Amino acid sequence: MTILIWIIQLFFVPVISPLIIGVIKKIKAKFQNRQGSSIFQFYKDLWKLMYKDEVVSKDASWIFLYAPFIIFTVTIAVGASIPLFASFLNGPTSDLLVIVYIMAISTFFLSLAGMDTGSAFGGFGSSREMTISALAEGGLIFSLLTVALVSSSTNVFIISGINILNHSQHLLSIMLAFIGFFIILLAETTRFPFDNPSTHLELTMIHEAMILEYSGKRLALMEWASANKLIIFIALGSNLFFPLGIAQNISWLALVIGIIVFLLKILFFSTIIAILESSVAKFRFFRLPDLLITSFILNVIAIVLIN
Amino acid sequence: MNILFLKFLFGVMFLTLVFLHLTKKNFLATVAYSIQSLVITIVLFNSFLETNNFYLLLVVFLSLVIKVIIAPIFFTNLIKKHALAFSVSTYFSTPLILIIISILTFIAYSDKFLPLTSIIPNNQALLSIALSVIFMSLFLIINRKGALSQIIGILSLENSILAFIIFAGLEQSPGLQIGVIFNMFIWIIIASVFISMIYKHFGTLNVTSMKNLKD
Amino acid sequence: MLEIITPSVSFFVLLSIFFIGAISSLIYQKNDSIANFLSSFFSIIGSLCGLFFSVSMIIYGKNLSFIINYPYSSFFKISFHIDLLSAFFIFIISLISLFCSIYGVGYLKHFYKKYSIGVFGFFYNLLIGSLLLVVTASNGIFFLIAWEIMSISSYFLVVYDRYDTDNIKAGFLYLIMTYVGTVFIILSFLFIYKYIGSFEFIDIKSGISLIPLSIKNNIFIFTIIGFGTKAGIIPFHIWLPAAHPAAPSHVSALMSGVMIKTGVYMMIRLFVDILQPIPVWWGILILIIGSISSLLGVLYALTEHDIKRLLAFHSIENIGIILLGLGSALIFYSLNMPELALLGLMASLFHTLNHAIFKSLLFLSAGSVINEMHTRNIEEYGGIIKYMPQTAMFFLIGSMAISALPPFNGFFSEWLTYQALFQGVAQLNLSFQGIFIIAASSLAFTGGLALTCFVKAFGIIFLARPRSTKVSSIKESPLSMRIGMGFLALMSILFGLFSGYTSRLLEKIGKDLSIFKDTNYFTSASFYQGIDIKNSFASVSAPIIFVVLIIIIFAVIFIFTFVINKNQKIKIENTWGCGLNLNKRAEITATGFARSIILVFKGILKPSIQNEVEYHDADSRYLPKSRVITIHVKNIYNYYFYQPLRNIINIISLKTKNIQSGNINAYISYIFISLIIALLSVL
Amino acid sequence: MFKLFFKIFKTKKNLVYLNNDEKSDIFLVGQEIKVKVKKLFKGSLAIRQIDAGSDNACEQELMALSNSFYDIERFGIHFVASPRHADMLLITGPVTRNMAKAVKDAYDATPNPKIVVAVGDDAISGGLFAGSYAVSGGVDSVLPVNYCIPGDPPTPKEIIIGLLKIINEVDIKKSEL
Repeated sequence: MTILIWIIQLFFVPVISPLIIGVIKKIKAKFQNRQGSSIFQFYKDLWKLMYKDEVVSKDASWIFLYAPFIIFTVTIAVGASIPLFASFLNGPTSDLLVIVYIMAISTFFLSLAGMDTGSAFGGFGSSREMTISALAEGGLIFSLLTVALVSSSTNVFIISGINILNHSQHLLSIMLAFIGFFIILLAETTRFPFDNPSTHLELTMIHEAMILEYSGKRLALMEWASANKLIIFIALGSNLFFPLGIAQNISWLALVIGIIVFLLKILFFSTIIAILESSVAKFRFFRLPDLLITSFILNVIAIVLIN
Repeated sequence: MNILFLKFLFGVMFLTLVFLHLTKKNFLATVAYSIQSLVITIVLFNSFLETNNFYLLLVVFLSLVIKVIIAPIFFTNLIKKHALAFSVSTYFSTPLILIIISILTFIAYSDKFLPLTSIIPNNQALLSIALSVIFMSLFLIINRKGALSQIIGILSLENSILAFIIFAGLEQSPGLQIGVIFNMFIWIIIASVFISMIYKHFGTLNVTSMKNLKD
Repeated sequence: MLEIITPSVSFFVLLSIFFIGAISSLIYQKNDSIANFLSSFFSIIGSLCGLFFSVSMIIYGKNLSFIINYPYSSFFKISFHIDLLSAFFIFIISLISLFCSIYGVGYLKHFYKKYSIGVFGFFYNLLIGSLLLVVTASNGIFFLIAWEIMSISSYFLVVYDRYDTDNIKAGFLYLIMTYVGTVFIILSFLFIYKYIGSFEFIDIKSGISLIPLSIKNNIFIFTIIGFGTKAGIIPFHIWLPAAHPAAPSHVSALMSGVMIKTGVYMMIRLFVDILQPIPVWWGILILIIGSISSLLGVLYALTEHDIKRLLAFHSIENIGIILLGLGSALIFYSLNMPELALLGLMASLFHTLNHAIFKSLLFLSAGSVINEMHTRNIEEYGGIIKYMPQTAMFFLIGSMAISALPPFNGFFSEWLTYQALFQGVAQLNLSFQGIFIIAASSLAFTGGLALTCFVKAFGIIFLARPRSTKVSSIKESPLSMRIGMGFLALMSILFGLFSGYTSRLLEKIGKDLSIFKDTNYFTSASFYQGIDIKNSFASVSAPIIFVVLIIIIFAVIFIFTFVINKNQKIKIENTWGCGLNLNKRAEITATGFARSIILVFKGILKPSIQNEVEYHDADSRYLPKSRVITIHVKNIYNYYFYQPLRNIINIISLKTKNIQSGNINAYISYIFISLIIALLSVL
Repeated sequence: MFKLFFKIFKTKKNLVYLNNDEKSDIFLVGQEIKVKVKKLFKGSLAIRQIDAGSDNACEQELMALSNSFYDIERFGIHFVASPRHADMLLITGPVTRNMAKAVKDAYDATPNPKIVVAVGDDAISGGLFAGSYAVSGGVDSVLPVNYCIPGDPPTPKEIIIGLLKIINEVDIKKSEL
């Protein structure tokens, strides 16, 4: 029984993430009064890319070739060790810091791969990506720390198990931490105020610039990994800060409810992101650090407010 | 011998030093120095008579031979060889020298130095004279411009220290004797080498011309 | 079998090996290859014995102290006291010197004709010998002598490559700063001696109550300044980025991996062991120093584009992290929470070991790159991974370990430090919580910035296209250098995997200290080699993470290369540059990479950007031929602290200079006056 | 900002009134394209538009393709940022001598099952600028062109219909293999 649940947990993130990208694109299209592509379009893109040949630049080294696999693995590993719909699949890799630093591996290899082909866009993309992720890491660790301190354990499953919302006196600090976390979510998955995912202007890209050089299967892996990363952050955001409806025990009913509630949460988050992307303009690069520092300060205030 | 005679001897030393301060001629300075070292040998001989310690006799004999005889001869032929007869000049004018000498003796005799001079109560006076003689010889070195008279100043300082030590009750200690003999030799050798070298380099023994020692 | 190793005679055998090595390589100075062979042979054997000695000491948990009493003087006794803490440091010293000596065999070959290898061997073995003495001495004076030997021998190693003038300048700066530090250490020992009357560490420890608190605070300030200069904490760090790059690579690896740890060792020995009932503010000060050094260290590293200076600044950053652990331990102990103090101490010791390993790995691999490229400026590197694949692999492992990425050892020591700081934030009241939050935030930001810095370093050096023609002529580093680096990389993976076991040993070392005699463990070992914090606050297990990552990577590679679209063809083309012909100017440079971070932190770094433009013909300034932009970061320490200090000293010394009037009479009058004054004052 | 959203959702879709058949046959053609794209390109066709020295007329039309009226995204076609990600290269404008190498590079940089389409008369045969010293003639003087969409510039509708014909041709050719 638990093996089945483990399999669902393992494959849940990679299967659902393209759906979310499709949903976000659909909502954005609706905002632009367009019908927009179907929500399963991203699946088709990935499928098509799998069957295309690849063009690799002659300056690239083995890092460029194996980075997509490493990054995709990291997202799968993290996806398997965070609470999605059940909070009893406790594993040793589900410690707060382990998750943050494993995600750091994916950023590390992503920016290395960006620099590897020696094109100006890749270099600048990775430089900006590293700047943002360096500043975002402080806020990320501190926002997760707030929740960890409220539920006095840094294990992500235990946090999602304890229903922290009923500790009413911590409500304010959890809210502050969530706002801080949401800013970091937008920063880490390079969504709107930080970087425009659907831009064609190479100079403004951050995330896209690094995967400009990829084609065929490797490009599919990279796109898929960034979609997984979005799901992971949404899962962390929703299940750690609002852990209602998560299956506490191994009963089919609880699991089904858990999955449905999780899908609703994901839908809710993606609508927020889509609304944000249609209403806010992309910030100038040097205004981003102020945004990240405010998120960090919010988290610090949240921690101080706990006791 | 009795204290009175020793006091007379020390008075002679005191006078030789005063004379050294005042003389203009190097030759007279060397003569004064030999008198002084003669006094010291007599004092040493006197303490030998009291303690008849054989080494003391050796010291007396050596100091007699070197300090009283060889050193002055050596200095005089130095003077002759380099015609240094008149080159004795001082920083301060003579009245000022006398004032300073009196201040120094006053300090030596002041009760501030009582604990030092009354190590051995009965020859307290002797020790205070010796102390004043030390200070005056130090001042002599400072005052003189001529290298030769400075050397004489140093040697007289050494004599006065010797006098002070003897009366501070240390004449028996072997360390004193060896020390005395040893520094005599050293000083004589160094002095001679030093002077000839200076002379070769500067052509004159006048200290003020050695300005480029500074840097 | 281990029993026979532990008695004191084996320690002397260990020391004598190094000294024999030193002297023998001096004797055979004439012939370079014999000298090289001798010096590295003895240092390898010596460090091997050191390893056996320290491992047996730690496993058997025996303390060892013996005194050779020197007849004449009362206070100078050659006395050793090796408890588990010094055995741990002997382990680090011998581990790193083993691999550095193996590396050195190959590295010294390119010094053969230029300098005498015998002299190098002499000072190299002397340095390792004196390092062993420093961590085992238990008499103040004997310790200072060993400290001096260490400083001097490392000075001669720094200025070994003497044809390059700024090495001499760096060595000179290093010498001055070490002696300023030693002055403060001597001052603190004198203060102790004044109140306790003996230099023996054991007597000091027993008679500690004699020292009044105000004096103890002075001692603390002096020791912080003294050992801080050697450890390289922020205000006294200016010698470190100058001296380490000047030394030959395996010496700078030894220096930054091990020698700055002697400062940390003495801080632990003094604050945790000897001066024990200490006020709280000591721990707070160390914590603040730790967070400042770690944050500023990594920021300055980002602005560097000389590879060895970059690594030297990272040593400062990691020393900051070690001090974070130590500071939290001191605070916890003075707020009588001994378990948490043990956790903090364990974290700092583990990070000392890890930093020694991956920092020397980084220095060695950087050294072998410099050995081929003959320049330290990373702007001229690029694309070296295609010419030196294994060195690139080792540098990658080193940089992943230093930026604390999970499967490697750096992560687990930083994880422990985080747990110590989180416990501080969780359990202390508001004022201490604030300090711990500052420390934890500086650690978090340091982690992020270190990652950025090493992406820059690795990317600019090894990836993309060569930026200068020299790159095409380089070849892989010789075998002995690769063995040295390979073992260090293996060590960094092993200590990552067996972090559970090593933290057990570190706990045993911690409990050996007198203050932790009765504390129970705060961390316990979970069955698969993991580390669990008490009441399941947190747990991590290295092998599981490693296994999970490996399995998934192979699964993903298998699925995506063999299952889907097996016969996919890969075409090799040149990089897509929107139609521009991409030459080396299109690649990003180290300055370009770090520019955005520098502008974000311009308040602290105060960058000054100049760009020189060279025109085709000077008068019509329309056609620029080339434009060079250099970002220069003002060294605020020199500018605001050391420069004014130097000016004041100059002014004073100029004034006192005219005492030297060159006139003998004047000098004698000075003697005379001082004699009079002395007599008057005495009687 | 909310006033804007409120306005979007309030207005009826067919504000720009066109005779129904205009909009409907775009929709019909679109559906056919969608079916074919699903069949041939597994549901997603990535287009990289290269401006080989065009007078921006064709660019405007291609831009219009992704506005809310024509909206080719709903048929599974989307524009991408780099030739590496693309299946089809839409080349507009007569290939000037400076751009010849750039277009060649873009062609090499595109992964293999790729289609080259010349859009607009300039691209097909150099159009007005044929024979000038700066122009090296149509795209076929540089690359092997598979298809072309005539028109100076072709209206978005003509481009969509052209795309449909191209895909049909590809389908026929593929079924012959």
